Amino acid sequence: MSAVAAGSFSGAFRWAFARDLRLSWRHPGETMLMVAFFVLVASLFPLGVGAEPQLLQRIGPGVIWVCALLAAFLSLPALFAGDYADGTLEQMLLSPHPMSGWVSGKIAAHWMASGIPLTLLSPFLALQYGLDAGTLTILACALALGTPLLSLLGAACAALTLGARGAGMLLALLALPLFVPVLIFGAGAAEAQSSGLSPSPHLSLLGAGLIVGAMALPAAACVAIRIALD
Amino acid sequence: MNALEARGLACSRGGIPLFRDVSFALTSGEWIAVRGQNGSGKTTLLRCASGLTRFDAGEVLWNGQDAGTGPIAFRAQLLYAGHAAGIKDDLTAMENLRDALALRAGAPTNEALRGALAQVGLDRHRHLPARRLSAGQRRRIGLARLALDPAMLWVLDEPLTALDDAGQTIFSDLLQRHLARGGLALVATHHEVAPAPARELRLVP
Amino acid sequence: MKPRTRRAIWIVSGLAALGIASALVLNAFQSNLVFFFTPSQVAAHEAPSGRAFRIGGLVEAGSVVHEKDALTVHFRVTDTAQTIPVVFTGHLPDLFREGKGVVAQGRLMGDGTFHASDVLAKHDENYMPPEAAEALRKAGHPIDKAAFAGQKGKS
Amino acid sequence: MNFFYFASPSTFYRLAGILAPWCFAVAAILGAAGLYVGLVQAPTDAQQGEVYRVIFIHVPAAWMSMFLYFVMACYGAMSLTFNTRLAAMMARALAPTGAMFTFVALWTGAFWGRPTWGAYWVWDARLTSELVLLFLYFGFIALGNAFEDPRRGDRAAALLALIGVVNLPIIYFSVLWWNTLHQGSSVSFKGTSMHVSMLTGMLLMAFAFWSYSIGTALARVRTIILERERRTRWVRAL
Repeated sequence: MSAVAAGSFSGAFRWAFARDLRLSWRHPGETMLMVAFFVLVASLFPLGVGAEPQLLQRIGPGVIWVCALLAAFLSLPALFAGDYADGTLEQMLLSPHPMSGWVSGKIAAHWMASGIPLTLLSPFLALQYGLDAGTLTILACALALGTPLLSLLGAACAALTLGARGAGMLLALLALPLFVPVLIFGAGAAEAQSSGLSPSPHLSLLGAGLIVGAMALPAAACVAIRIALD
Repeated sequence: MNALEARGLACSRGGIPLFRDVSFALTSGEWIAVRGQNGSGKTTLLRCASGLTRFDAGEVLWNGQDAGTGPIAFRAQLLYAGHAAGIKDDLTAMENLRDALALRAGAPTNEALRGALAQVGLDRHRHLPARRLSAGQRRRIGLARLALDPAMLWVLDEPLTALDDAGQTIFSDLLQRHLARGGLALVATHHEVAPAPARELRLVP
Repeated sequence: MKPRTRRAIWIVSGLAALGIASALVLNAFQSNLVFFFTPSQVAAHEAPSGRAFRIGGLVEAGSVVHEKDALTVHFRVTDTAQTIPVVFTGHLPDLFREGKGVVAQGRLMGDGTFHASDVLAKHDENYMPPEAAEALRKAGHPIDKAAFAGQKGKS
Repeated sequence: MNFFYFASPSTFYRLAGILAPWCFAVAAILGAAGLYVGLVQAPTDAQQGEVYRVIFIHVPAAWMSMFLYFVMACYGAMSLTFNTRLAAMMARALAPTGAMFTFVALWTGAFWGRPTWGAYWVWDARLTSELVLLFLYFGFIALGNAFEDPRRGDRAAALLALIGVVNLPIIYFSVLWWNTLHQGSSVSFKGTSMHVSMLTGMLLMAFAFWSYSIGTALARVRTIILERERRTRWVRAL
């Protein structure tokens, strides 16, 4: 009797992914601003700490990671807030699709619009810091593995702060401490490479974190959204 | 035949009780008007009935089964339209309508979308971003959605707000057609709507 | 696809993903995650050259030599298998003693000495009055070995 | 008597009112005894001298910081799954005490680290993860208070507490997993590497902190109950 096929995870994922990407494509300004922020802050450090090449090489991976983390954080408050305000979240929640599908889709779209540009840009910034080719590659790999985890963690926190007073500051208080392990292992991978050690343990931990995060965090975000809409 | 039944619903928000012991029953071809002054809990009642808001006591049954425990079958038949209709300012009327339908009912053809938009008088504006539409025109996107969505149960919160007389007539026609094909509707409204509701549910604070 | 088959696929792929994740974690813990090395690892050239790192071990008994300026100190760090000579200029922590645990941050120079910029004392989880420690020492129990007994390393 | 008898806020309010003063009294007695044993009776440590006496505050505080977070997360889980009001209030009541003990553990640790290690603060795994714990407590408190509807805050904060539970094993096992400056634990289920009177002092302090935590949690939950139930008849009758 049902005219509507009971929904599928992948269908919901594709719906949210395509829609969010289309929206950020309509408004490339936000992504541009984030990228500009990333480049600008990363360029401020040599001015602040002095342009001594050895020092820059030493702090480069860490600085680029911190800048990427903050830049990715900038777009988090808007991840669910827009959909929350205009009623899209209600529609998604009441759709016959599993909620984790479209939440995962939204997170993936957020990563496409934040993590990927940051990862692609990082080698250019790394050149600014005089990092060698090997370190630069590992840095980009670490960002490619770490930024989706940032999106996942950030999405769960963003969903928790929906409708809260002072949501932006609160999101920083919740998300930034949770980003700490990602930062440690992400920057650690590039640092290990630059000092002639194997970056693989750090990358393995990032990979493991990403797998576990991809399984658990969308579910946490779903619960948080349910709480927000109650 | 489909049936929606609520038994003894009670809900409180922020520690303040809104309503207690609300019951109603609705079968195919009927609609219920939910009335009450501002703040009497109409929106909360609709949200409870559709499974968005937890209620403190009572149950909601869809075809005799608890709507909360078998949500997929229930949601496949449920079209809920709240105060905010999930319309994105940056997308055109056409895209908004397509997305809203694709979320639930699968992708309709462009002709079907155009036809529905023409039916609600948005044909000429279908490629405008929604931010350039008036409040009433945005509401009409929601009406076009009612025309295309195959859901059997409508739960509508003030669907007539910001609509002009012509818009209200369109809504009446849509409602009539929905009921004629065996649909059900639970509508919170201050307006008089033809066809007349099977029952009125009056919430008193 | 039947719902049951679909659910089975989800469960199996979830378990597989968890398996991969734990394999990755185990792989990571096989190797060194922090820039911390034992003298044996340094001797085996596993430590980075030209970059600051930390070495940990025991201060070899009888190896501490103060230079005339009283600020620069030479000592050797040992993990009982290998020893590394260390040079440090600055104030040593109170708990810095011969035969005790130490962690030094610095660089390895070409001549094989470790130039420390910081020296931290690592104490162990044993707490006892001096008399008890004395009694243990007489009985031939080197209590300080415990300070690094829990440490992993490839040594 | 019904098992859920005490789960009703009004009965629990009275029960907590009776229990809280006793908890404080026990905490004061045990704390005084612990400090006496720790500062007067316990011998000087062979390696560290008098500085080691920080453990009588530092170690129990660090234990409590983790244990209270665990209990808080359990209450959170209970309130999320069974939608129980009292469990959520207990979680909210525990958070400030937990945050305080975390802060005390970090603070006393810094003053211990300076003379023994030679540094107030080291970015090793144990210290970093404990700092993250402090921020998790802050986040829990802030998130719980950020909503108009307290039930909404309860649920969001409970979910955050559950996400943050991942941090607990990291804190606990960090000294085993990574080479850190922080020493291993002196007390475990297998036995202890401490002198008897030192251990006694530390355990007395730990029980004092326990008792204090229960007392403050009960006292705080009373005010939370009063505030939440201020419209009910039984509160008005007070």
